[in-house]
Amino acid sequence: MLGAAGLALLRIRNLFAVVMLAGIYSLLSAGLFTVMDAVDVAFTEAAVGAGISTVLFLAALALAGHHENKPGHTPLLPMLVVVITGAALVYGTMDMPGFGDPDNPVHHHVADHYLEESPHEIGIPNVVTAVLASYRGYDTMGETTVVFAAAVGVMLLLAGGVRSRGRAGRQAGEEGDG
Amino acid sequence: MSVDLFVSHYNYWVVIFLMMVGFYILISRGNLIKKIVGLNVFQTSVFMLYISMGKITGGTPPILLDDPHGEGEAVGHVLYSNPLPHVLILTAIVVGIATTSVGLALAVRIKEAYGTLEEDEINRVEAQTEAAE
Amino acid sequence: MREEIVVRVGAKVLTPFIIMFALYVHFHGDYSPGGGFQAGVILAAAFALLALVYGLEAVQRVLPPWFAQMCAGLGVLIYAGVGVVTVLLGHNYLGYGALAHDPEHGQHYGIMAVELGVLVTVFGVMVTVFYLFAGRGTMKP
Amino acid sequence: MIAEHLPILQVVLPLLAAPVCIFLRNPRAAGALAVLTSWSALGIALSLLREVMSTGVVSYAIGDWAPPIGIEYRVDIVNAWVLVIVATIGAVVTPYAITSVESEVDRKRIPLFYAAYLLCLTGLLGITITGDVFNVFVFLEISSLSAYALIAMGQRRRALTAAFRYLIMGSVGATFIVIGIGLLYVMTGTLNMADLAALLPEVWDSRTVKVAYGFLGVGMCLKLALFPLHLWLPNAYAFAPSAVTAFMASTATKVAVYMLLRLFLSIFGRHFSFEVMGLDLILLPLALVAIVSMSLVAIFQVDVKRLLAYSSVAQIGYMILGLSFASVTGLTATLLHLFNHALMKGALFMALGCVVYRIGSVHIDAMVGLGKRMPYTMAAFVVGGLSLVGVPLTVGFVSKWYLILGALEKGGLWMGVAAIVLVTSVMALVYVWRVVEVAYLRDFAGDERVREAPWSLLVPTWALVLANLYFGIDAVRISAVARGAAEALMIGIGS
Amino acid sequence: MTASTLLLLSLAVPAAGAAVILLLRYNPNAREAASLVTAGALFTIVLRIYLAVSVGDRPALVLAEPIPGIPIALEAEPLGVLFALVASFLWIVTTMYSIGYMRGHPLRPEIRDVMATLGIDRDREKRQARFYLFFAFAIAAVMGVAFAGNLFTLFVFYEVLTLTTFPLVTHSRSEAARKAGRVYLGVLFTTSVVFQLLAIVWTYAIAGTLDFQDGGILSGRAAGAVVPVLLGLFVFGIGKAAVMPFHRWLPAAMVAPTPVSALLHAVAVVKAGVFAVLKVTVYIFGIDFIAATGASVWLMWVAAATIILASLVAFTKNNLKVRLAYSTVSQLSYVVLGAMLANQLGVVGGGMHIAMHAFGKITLFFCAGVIIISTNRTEVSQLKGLGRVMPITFGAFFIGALSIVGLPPTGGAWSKWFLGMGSLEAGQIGLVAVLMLSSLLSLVYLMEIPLQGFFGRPRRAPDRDAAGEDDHDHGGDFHTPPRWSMAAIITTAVACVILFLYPEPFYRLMTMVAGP
Repeated sequence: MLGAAGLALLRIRNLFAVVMLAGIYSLLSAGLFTVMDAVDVAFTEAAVGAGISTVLFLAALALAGHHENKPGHTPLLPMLVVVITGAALVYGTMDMPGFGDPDNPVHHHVADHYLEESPHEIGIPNVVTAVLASYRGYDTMGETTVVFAAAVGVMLLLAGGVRSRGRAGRQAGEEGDG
Repeated sequence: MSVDLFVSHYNYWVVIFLMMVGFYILISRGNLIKKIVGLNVFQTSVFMLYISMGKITGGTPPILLDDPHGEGEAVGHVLYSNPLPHVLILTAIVVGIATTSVGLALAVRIKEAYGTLEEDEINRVEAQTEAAE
Repeated sequence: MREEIVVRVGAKVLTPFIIMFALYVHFHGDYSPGGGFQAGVILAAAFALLALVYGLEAVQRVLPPWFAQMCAGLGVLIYAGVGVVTVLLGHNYLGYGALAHDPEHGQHYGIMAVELGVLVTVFGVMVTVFYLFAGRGTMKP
Repeated sequence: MIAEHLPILQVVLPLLAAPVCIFLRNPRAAGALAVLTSWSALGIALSLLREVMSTGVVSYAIGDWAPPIGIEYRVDIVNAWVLVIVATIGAVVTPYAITSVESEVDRKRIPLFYAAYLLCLTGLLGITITGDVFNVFVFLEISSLSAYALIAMGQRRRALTAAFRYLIMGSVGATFIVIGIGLLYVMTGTLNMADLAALLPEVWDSRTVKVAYGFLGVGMCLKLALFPLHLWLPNAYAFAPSAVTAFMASTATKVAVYMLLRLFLSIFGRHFSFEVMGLDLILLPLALVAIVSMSLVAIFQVDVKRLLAYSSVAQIGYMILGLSFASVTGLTATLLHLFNHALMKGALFMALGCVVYRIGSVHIDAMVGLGKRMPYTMAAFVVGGLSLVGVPLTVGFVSKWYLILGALEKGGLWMGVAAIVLVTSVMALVYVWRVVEVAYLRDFAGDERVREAPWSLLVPTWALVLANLYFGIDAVRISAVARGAAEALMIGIGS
Repeated sequence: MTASTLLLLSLAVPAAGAAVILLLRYNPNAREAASLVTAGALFTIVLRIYLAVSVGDRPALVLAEPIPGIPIALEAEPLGVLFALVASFLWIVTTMYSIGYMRGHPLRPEIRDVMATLGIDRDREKRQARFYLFFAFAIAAVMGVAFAGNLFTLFVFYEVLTLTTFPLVTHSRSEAARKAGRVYLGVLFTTSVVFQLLAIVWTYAIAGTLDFQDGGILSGRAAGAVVPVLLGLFVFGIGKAAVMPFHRWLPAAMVAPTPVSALLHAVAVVKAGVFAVLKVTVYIFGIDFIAATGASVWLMWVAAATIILASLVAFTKNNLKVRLAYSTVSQLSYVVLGAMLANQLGVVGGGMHIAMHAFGKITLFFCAGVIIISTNRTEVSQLKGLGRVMPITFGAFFIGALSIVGLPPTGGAWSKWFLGMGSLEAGQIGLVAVLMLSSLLSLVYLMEIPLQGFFGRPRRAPDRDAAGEDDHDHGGDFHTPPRWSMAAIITTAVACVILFLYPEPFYRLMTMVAGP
């Protein structure tokens, strides 16, 4: 189903439909996350992917129009790049430990510590929160900063009306400095 | 290719397929908004890859069932999925939406400046400006 | 302004629940999925809903843009500030153990504080971004 | 007490200052805060370098969690060196920005501008200092997002498309890096760099690690604009505001080069990189093609900023070339060129910023006769240009020296590589000299009111110009640091 | 004052002079007085260094260390002292000449036009200041080349010299000057970076040092095909030696004002080139090592070819300065040839030719400059009969030409003699023939000028009556040569003769270099 949504995204040229589909795609993936025990992630993906980003896309579309032109050039090169990248990834997964195998190295080492020690060291049952806010709290601070940076970026770009262009103001203001 | 390998890895491969669909949209489409959609799909699929890594068959979400102040003996008996990929992906999702919002803001500004969101048309306008200089 | 009375009343009724839910998500993040980020998003969504129903200007009277911007910065300051406090208390950066005599309690306080920071920033940012996108349209029809 | 927290302060200080900039709302006050912050960052970076030089690796466990459980800041001579580079440029460009930005950015946006600028600085410092691979990604995004916005602040509308292209390519790069990190994580179960370095040899044989290597490499090369993944760079540099160009050109790609070195040499190790993956054989042709083709393209540019941007891609080729030598001398050249190129490109772009400030354009026809009108600005350009060419007594020569020495040490066909390096420095002379000739050997025909740029722009510019000369004449100390860093990289992270 | 302080001063004095010139840029008299004083001071300093070196002292000094193990170091050794003596003495003379040339002439519209085409813009004092300024810097760089203590230092000052002379070459800023500047910088920079720098780094990679040492640093460390290739890289890489095919910059540089052509492009810059070739052969390779490996044989013939070809080209050139430039190309290869002979006589001959050719060629250029500003004539074919109007100038030209050809009673005879003997000793009879042929050629193309001057029939007689010594206002196209310039010409012409009678100092210095 995800695949179908993805392919539909590729084909459809009405951007409203695309955005809606992308939202659905996010919701579906959120479902998948829940299946894979990542409830926090699912929650967030639903809120962000299906919620916020859809709203943002719609707002942007309202400002920027919603029809996509037919792709002009032959998409051969992108296809090649994608096939190579995908093939490389598949090749890489060959030696990856099987899906869901509890003996994978990924589940040990650091992860063991989180699951076994966090009740004593931090004392909250949601290990994800414990890792998020404490063990890797610094990453989360970075994440907060990223969000903040995005806000600064959007403010820089969209705050105020259309900027005055050219250098009319500068020559006039030149007398003051130097 | 053994059946075993297929069974244990098909999940990854599906994810990779989705990833590549997103990547393809991103690099082949000329519409700037669609590019951003592609980027979103691409990233969401990468998240799935991560979450797949963290999944343990038969495991439960990493929310400890016992009283945290108890002995914690039960931890050994209940199989929890790996929490670390979840944390990483939480961060990544946030980063993704941040990128999306900046990208959309740029797209809006480009639309205002050029009157179009199609890469070809923008390139044409730019070529004209350059020739005029 | 919209005429659909049902929508307006509906939004009015819904908003407190959304806010409640956001707070629940925030404070219950220790025990169930959720936390500052999700709470911030939901909270912002509440205002977005109001804006859609009552119009941007009305909401901006309640929640002025400068306040949202302030929140965006403030959350970062709270988060990073917690780290500075732990440093001043002689621990490493973000070493929540410093916040109470008992390290476990310290962790609780610390997590609470930083989640608050996340909430404030995410709320502020989401509202700001929403205002900017929505406001762009009204100012430049 | 403060001394032991220096690593974290290095990053958190600008991070804290960024929101405060917004609160200030006053352009001058925000600028002053940015200057103060960037200078403190430089002070911290220098003392970190001193500490690392005398006592070895400094590790800082964030949140009191011992690595690999928590996130670790890990400063060794390599990243202390890069920190100093980034902080130096930050400290010089910020005061420059105050005047420059006023003329190029809306007054209302200036506090926001500084916030984004400080966030960018934060991100770059954070990438450099951290010892945790996922943390790299987070800070990479901080710096990238703010960089996209900063570039879009350019006066012409093409700045917007340049920023958008950078955003797309940068995000692809970042996503590739995330995939690479994920694959590494799935094989080892850790994200800590030192831990990874210790665990990876067990799983070297797996295809997964090799693919991870590839993805990290491609992602980083996108970020550092290695040919042919450089497409975002020329326009981004050409259309960004002057101060942003000067800052980004001297820091962003440098940090990406550092990450490449860190990943490939410290984490995977030289053995894996050079003997298993054949990194040197992959990078060598790419670097050479980058150097030659981009120098050639630069010669035909008419916009001087874009000319220098193409030159930057070529110069990045030099850095990668040094890496492809797979020797200490080659790496010394790379690390020295990180610093030297930051100095020269910083000076050059700042000089161009002065020109933009006065005449609003850096089209080569607009710069006719400027040698007389703006003598100090153009003199700065000449010295910076000579440094770019690699004339002795400038820093550019020092890195070129090590590059050629590295090639000759390998003997045989590498003679040809040395020759290419030398020939391309002649090409650099051609594109620099086009500008010099126009500026000095023709008569000014523009607006009579055009005169020398204000001191607030000239002083920072000349600070970098003098640094170009000083370190060109007395490079013993920086060479020693670079060589130490190169040796540390070749040994691996365990040292 | 210790000898090593003197070394530092030899660089600092011209640099300080430049600073003073910059300060006095709006006062022509003070500015030129400063130039003259600086030149005098520099010569005194070099003379004292000479005195120290001639008794076996080798003062040395480290200035800085750009790259670990490779300092910028100064050291006075006999060959360098010889070069420094020549350059610093001729600077005094050239400064005198420049004063006359650049300003000592009554200002007439048509003369101003001529001067403008020559790159002298009398209306803009700053431009003249710039001339003296870069001149002083160039001399400082020349001193750096002369006293370089290692190959790296030599390279550094070599490049500085290129850059400081670029503004002099392009002084007029005309389209021709821009083109010439491109050729100048292009050839000199390309050769020095692509070949010379490669050779230097290669040398360092082989020997681990770049210090100039008696007997060389490469013997025993390099062998096989590397040695001739490396030597070739040096010879071609030192583009200032103008070995063909990298000689194009020298005629191009003739668009510069005549004093620049005289001092820099006939003396200091080109001599810095051949000096560097000599230095490299003697102190990096060692002449015994070269002789033993036979690495230089192919280069001897390259030099020989340059000697002949450049002479032939000189024949075809009608423009006086360009003809002199090709003559210089030819003569420079004499020095290169001397170095490549790699025996005692060859090196002595080459070293002495640096000095002898310098005095001879500067005389010729001085004369050419005076002819140009006095008569507005630049082509050889226009000079018929002028010798009767300007007897001193053409007399001096005659003496200078004799010295270039290598005939007694001028200094040039000595260096040619030693070079010939060196060729014989090296067993290269063919080279002796080349030397003789080239002398013959130069005799013809140089002597044509004074002989036509004295005995030729002018196409249009200049106003002889107006040529009176103290006549300042007269018609026609002839103007009295400035006195300062004439004094300079007489000085160098006399010096050519003195050097025949008393070549002792230069000879002694060279035997210290090459062994008795």
